[in-house]
Amino acid sequence: MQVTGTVLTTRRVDAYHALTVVAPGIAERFRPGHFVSVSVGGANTAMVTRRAFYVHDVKPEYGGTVELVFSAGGPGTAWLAERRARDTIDLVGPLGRPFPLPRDPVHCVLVGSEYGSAVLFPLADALAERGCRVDFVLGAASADRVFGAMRARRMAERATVTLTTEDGSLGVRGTVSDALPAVVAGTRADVVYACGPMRTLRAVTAVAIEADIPVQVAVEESMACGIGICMTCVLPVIGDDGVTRMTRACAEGPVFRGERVRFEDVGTIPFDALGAPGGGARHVS
Amino acid sequence: MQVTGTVLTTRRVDAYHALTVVAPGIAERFRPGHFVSVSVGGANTAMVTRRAFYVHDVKPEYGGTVELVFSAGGPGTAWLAERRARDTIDLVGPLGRPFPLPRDPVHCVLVGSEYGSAVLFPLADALAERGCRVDFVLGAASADRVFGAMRARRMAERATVTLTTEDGSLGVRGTVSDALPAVVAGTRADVVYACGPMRTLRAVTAVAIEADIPVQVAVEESMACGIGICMTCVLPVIGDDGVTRMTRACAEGPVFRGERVRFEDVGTIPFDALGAPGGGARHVS
Amino acid sequence: MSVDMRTFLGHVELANPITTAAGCAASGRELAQFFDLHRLGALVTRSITMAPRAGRPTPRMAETPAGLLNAVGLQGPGVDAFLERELPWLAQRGIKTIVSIGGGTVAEYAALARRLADAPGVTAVEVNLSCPNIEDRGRVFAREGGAAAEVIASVRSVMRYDVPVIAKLAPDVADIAAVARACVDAGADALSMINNPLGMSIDTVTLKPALAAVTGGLSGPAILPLAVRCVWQVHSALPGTPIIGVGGVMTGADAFQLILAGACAVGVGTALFHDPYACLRIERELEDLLRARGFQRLADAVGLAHRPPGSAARHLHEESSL
Amino acid sequence: MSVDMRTFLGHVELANPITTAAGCAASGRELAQFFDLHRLGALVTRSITMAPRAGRPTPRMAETPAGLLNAVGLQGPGVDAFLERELPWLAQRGIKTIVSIGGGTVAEYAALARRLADAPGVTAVEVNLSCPNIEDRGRVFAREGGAAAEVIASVRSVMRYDVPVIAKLAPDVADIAAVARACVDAGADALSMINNPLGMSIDTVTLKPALAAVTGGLSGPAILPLAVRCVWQVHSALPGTPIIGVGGVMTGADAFQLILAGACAVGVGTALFHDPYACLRIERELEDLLRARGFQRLADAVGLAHRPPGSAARHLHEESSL
Ligand SMILES: Cc1cc2nc3c(=O)[nH]c(=O)nc-3n(C[C@H](O)[C@H](O)[C@H](O)COP(=O)(O)OP(=O)(O)OC[C@H]3O[C@@H](n4cnc5c(N)ncnc54)[C@H](O)[C@@H]3O)c2cc1C
Ligand SMILES: Cc1cc2nc3c(=O)[nH]c(=O)nc-3n(C[C@H](O)[C@H](O)[C@H](O)COP(=O)(O)OP(=O)(O)OC[C@H]3O[C@@H](n4cnc5c(N)ncnc54)[C@H](O)[C@@H]3O)c2cc1C
Ligand SMILES: Cc1cc2nc3c(=O)[nH]c(=O)nc-3n(C[C@H](O)[C@H](O)[C@H](O)COP(=O)(O)O)c2cc1C
Ligand SMILES: Cc1cc2nc3c(=O)[nH]c(=O)nc-3n(C[C@H](O)[C@H](O)[C@H](O)COP(=O)(O)O)c2cc1C
Ligand code: FES
Ligand code: FES
Repeated sequence: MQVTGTVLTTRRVDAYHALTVVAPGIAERFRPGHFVSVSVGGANTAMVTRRAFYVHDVKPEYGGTVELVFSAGGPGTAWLAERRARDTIDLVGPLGRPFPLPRDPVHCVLVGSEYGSAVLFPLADALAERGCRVDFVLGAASADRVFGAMRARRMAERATVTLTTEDGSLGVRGTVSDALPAVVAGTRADVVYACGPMRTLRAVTAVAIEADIPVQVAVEESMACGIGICMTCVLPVIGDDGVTRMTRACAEGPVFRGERVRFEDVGTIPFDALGAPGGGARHVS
Repeated sequence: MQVTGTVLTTRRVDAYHALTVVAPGIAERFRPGHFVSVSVGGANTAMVTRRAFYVHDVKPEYGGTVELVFSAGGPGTAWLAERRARDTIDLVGPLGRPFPLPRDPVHCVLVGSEYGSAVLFPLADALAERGCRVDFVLGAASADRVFGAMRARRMAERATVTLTTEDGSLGVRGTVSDALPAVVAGTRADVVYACGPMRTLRAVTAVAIEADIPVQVAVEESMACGIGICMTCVLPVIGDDGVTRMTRACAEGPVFRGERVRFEDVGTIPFDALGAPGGGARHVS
Repeated sequence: MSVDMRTFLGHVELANPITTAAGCAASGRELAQFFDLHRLGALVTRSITMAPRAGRPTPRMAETPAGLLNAVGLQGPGVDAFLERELPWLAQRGIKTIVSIGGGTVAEYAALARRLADAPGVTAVEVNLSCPNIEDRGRVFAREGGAAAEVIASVRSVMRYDVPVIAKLAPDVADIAAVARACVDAGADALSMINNPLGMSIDTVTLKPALAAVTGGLSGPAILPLAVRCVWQVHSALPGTPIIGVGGVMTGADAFQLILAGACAVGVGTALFHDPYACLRIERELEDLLRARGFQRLADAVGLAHRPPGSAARHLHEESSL
Repeated sequence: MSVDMRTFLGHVELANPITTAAGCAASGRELAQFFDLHRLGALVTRSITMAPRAGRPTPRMAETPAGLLNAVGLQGPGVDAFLERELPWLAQRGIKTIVSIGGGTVAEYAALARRLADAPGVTAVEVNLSCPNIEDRGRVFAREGGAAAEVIASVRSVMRYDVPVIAKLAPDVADIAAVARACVDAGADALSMINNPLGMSIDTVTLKPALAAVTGGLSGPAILPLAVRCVWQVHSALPGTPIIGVGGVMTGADAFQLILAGACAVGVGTALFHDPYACLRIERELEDLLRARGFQRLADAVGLAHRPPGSAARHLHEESSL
């Protein structure tokens, strides 16, 4: 659904901006892993596409608020970073297929890289509600880009929080996937959930496959629509029938089973994908 | 020159918005009749052209401020109307050729229609400084669109202020040009200055010609650049040599001697204009 | 007072002039989550191809000033799956459906048309001529009147007489009216324009093309003035031919421009990516504009800018800006 | 560390790659009030015609999303007045001046070239091919390779060998590389692209075309992706020919896109209307970008996106977005 939300608060969290927006309809329908798309630039802007953001937090205040966490890079996120309390922003959401939740109280490791960590907290809450044990591995290039360390520590009373930075400025030097095998082994994890850049998800998936446990990854692909109609956000994913299809990250994802995503082929059309040029199917261009 | 000016105050004046902007360089060089062009829409806007505005007032505060008075119509002026104190706006100016001032302390009638009246006040100050008598004829469609009546009354202690509205809601029912002949006769005016829509300037010029006194008009043409390089703001004006040229309102104007402007031919290329198709000159399209 | 918004493509009546643009509404189901598709004048499908197509590699999109570049590459399920799963879903619901088709040879277009000829629920066929002709070194059909006409003739000869064939034209030509005329002479019942002009963007950080496919189609508000001009020129040349105006329509006023230029229906593409409800909003805004200007029927506004009220038809140089 | 910004059009050296775009700097004096014209790579004049021209009626401009439509109609003083008053002013100051010319017949272009042949201060001649050919029912020269080539050949034959002749191309064609090749074969030393694609806007209040001339040329950021694509295609086809990239350049990054696509110089038009200092700013931004990416010479960046570092030349479908 489309909602004109009022900004309630804005704050800086290390390298990130956090925006809490009153958006009752979206908050109500939200499940962990959902994302929203935001119209940027205001009236008469030259920016025609929305920007996608994971929902970090949902609170019941004012009928329902959602919090977005983002880093200001290009012009759209820069515009969003300038929003102030009482400004309105136009949201569409909740979008995508959320994380599937286990029925049983299993052991879960949640792996987040950079702002990808943001999406893990509502997931952790939902898992905890089901009696799951939740351990965190959070990382980034540098300390100021590791998101949610404090909150993770607060949540994970009976569990562990592992932090990694590539420059060693916080926690273990290295990446989340470097640290993951030990955490999986140490916590006797039953499942891994991960969000972050594609290369992180690829490495995390490899760790989970190695440990022979399922892994759910929330991916990020350039999206022009976020609602499944533009076909720009595709990546090669293996279906239940074993066939690889160019699959929409927004509509069929953003959450996929890690081992189904052909990470090494992202950015290509694998020769054996359904409808690949030369792959049995005739092609017109 | 180009100046990033800080908005000092914003206010509503009946149907108009008034914006005072700190712009020292422009204020310093300003002469009555100058205009400025304002970049609208902010970063990443889809609006590529500046908007032109007459300078209503110049004050020495903060090194020099300029005041613009405008009606919010299209998207650019709507954006400008949303500016608040402390916002910055990007101005280029002062632009155009200002009103020529008489050397002697003559009798002047200043005629303004709608926001066109705004430009007359700095002119009136300059004329008063030279000992000229300044009478006003200010008009608009309705009372809320007559700009500057109070200020004119305050200035014109020893002179007259005539107000006109087409709906009769203030002053005399009719247009400024309807009221002008009586004022010209009554004040024994030596010169008329006018600003307003083209049809007003045409009628005012006719009155001045009839009264056999000079008239200076400040025109308004759609402008893409305001600095003489795009050639979009032209109107047919008769030169000193008697030849009609398509003349730039921004660079050669906006102030012209009324009788030199071929008002009835605005929006056309008069057949006898220099370089007119068929007018002696070969044309390529 | 409500405005009569009905419009006609040949003898097919649409309840209102606003359609989706080809390739911008996936299978229809995605948008159905947001609104009732019956409220569309018609749904135009993505361009259906014979075989399933995986499309182009990513990145497939890049934002440009007031525009969007895309290189999706006609990703789609192929005609079999379309006829099995997508079209019946639309047909069962009675949603007016214009099926877009794309091919690499004249024969492929004809074969597609044959597959559609007996399928229930095909309101009209739109022929996407912006496909490379693999028998002519990849030259796009729409860029050459002769090739475009051949495709249209072959499709027209196969389709039932009561299913209009719409030729979708591209702006990257020297004389769009000539291509349009060739298509109409070959049997096109209506025209749709414009498809995306070819554009490109280079990433100044990686120093490489922003799209994996290097070039892509430009869409969005940036191209509205090109669409208005193309519709104007073609309506001037072929005043009797119905035109679906497409390109950069974000508001009712944009749609109104295309209608005043000569379109009797208006396709909405990129706007849907920004606003899933765009078609409904635009339809409402258009109706409001028409009402405010005293129109009782949409039809009275079609092409009206060619005949300004109170003046004789104008003869103007239209070929050059210079 | 400063970047070597020099560039060459044939054997003419420009101190930096940023020029004004034809018709966007009037006589030069207007901009001289804002900055020293010597800081331009070159000043490109408006298109000079044989006779004085009054141009088109107003309104001559309309704003569009991220764009501007203009229909000025080559208003200008004619070649006599140009040679008497405008060129000497520039020549005396030693400002590198590329003179643009426009005509209605091949003979008129040739006559203009003859008038320029002996004039001092002509750095190069740019042939504006977006003029209607009055001998071919007003068809614009740039839309037909043969007509364009004829003009170029006639101008080339008249100009001194050391004055480069630049063909200015329009994007409204099916195959810009073919037109470019025809011009180069006819003797063009360099190419400039793109001139304005033809667009149109309709005023939805008056229900009439927004421009008195009905259609007009589209410029500004909206057309940058078309310009990048045209430069890319032509540089692919003719890698040895210098190209002045023009169209929608507002920032150094925009200019950098055109350079990576294959332009060795960049013209700035509409940006000047918004920012009189645009050329200087863009030059500075471009130099900063080049420096930040480790370039020591502008020349090393020209066309670089065709040869991405660390990969073999790519062979990609470029003809279609689909
Ligand atoms: C499902 C999903 C969830 C996301 N969640 C977050 C989040 O919680 N916090 C956060 O900081 N970022 C998130 N992103 C990335 C975010 O969408 C981009 O950083 C943002 O769109 C960039 O916009 P820009 O104006 O700064 O950059 P620009 O480069 O100007 O963007 C231009 C265009 O490219 C698209 N684009 C560019 N980079 C990306 C990207 N990395 N991913 C997707 N589209 C991109 C934009 O949507 C826009 O259409 C998410 C992306 C996806 C797909
Ligand atoms: C020398 C001069 C002085 C002016 N002074 C004032 C003033 O003091 N107060 C005031 O309210 N208005 C003034 N105007 C008119 C003002 O420039 C327009 O109202 C304004 O540009 C419209 O912008 P918009 O975004 O609201 O409309 P839009 O219709 O979106 O404008 C689109 C484009 O058309 C141009 N345009 C549209 N209408 C006009 C117009 N009437 N005149 C010139 N260009 C136009 C705009 O500059 C813009 O490029 C002046 C115009 C000129 C030429
Ligand atoms: C992502 C995308 C996919 C498209 N796919 C098709 C297609 O399959 N067939 C077709 O004829 N046009 C296709 N188009 C072109 C649109 O139908 C439309 O002509 C063009 O985008 C201009 O309209 P817009 O600016 O409203 O998007 C596509 C456009 C986009 C943006
Ligand atoms: C107002 C205006 C006048 C122009 N006059 C000419 C001209 O005389 N000759 C020419 O070759 N191009 C002319 N052009 C085209 C520009 O040189 C340039 O090719 C085009 O505008 C694209 O660049 P831009 O987006 O930077 O403006 C003109 C463009 C504009 C906007
Ligand atoms: S973003 Fe449009 S289909 Fe996924
Ligand atoms: S506004 Fe550009 S020349 Fe006057």
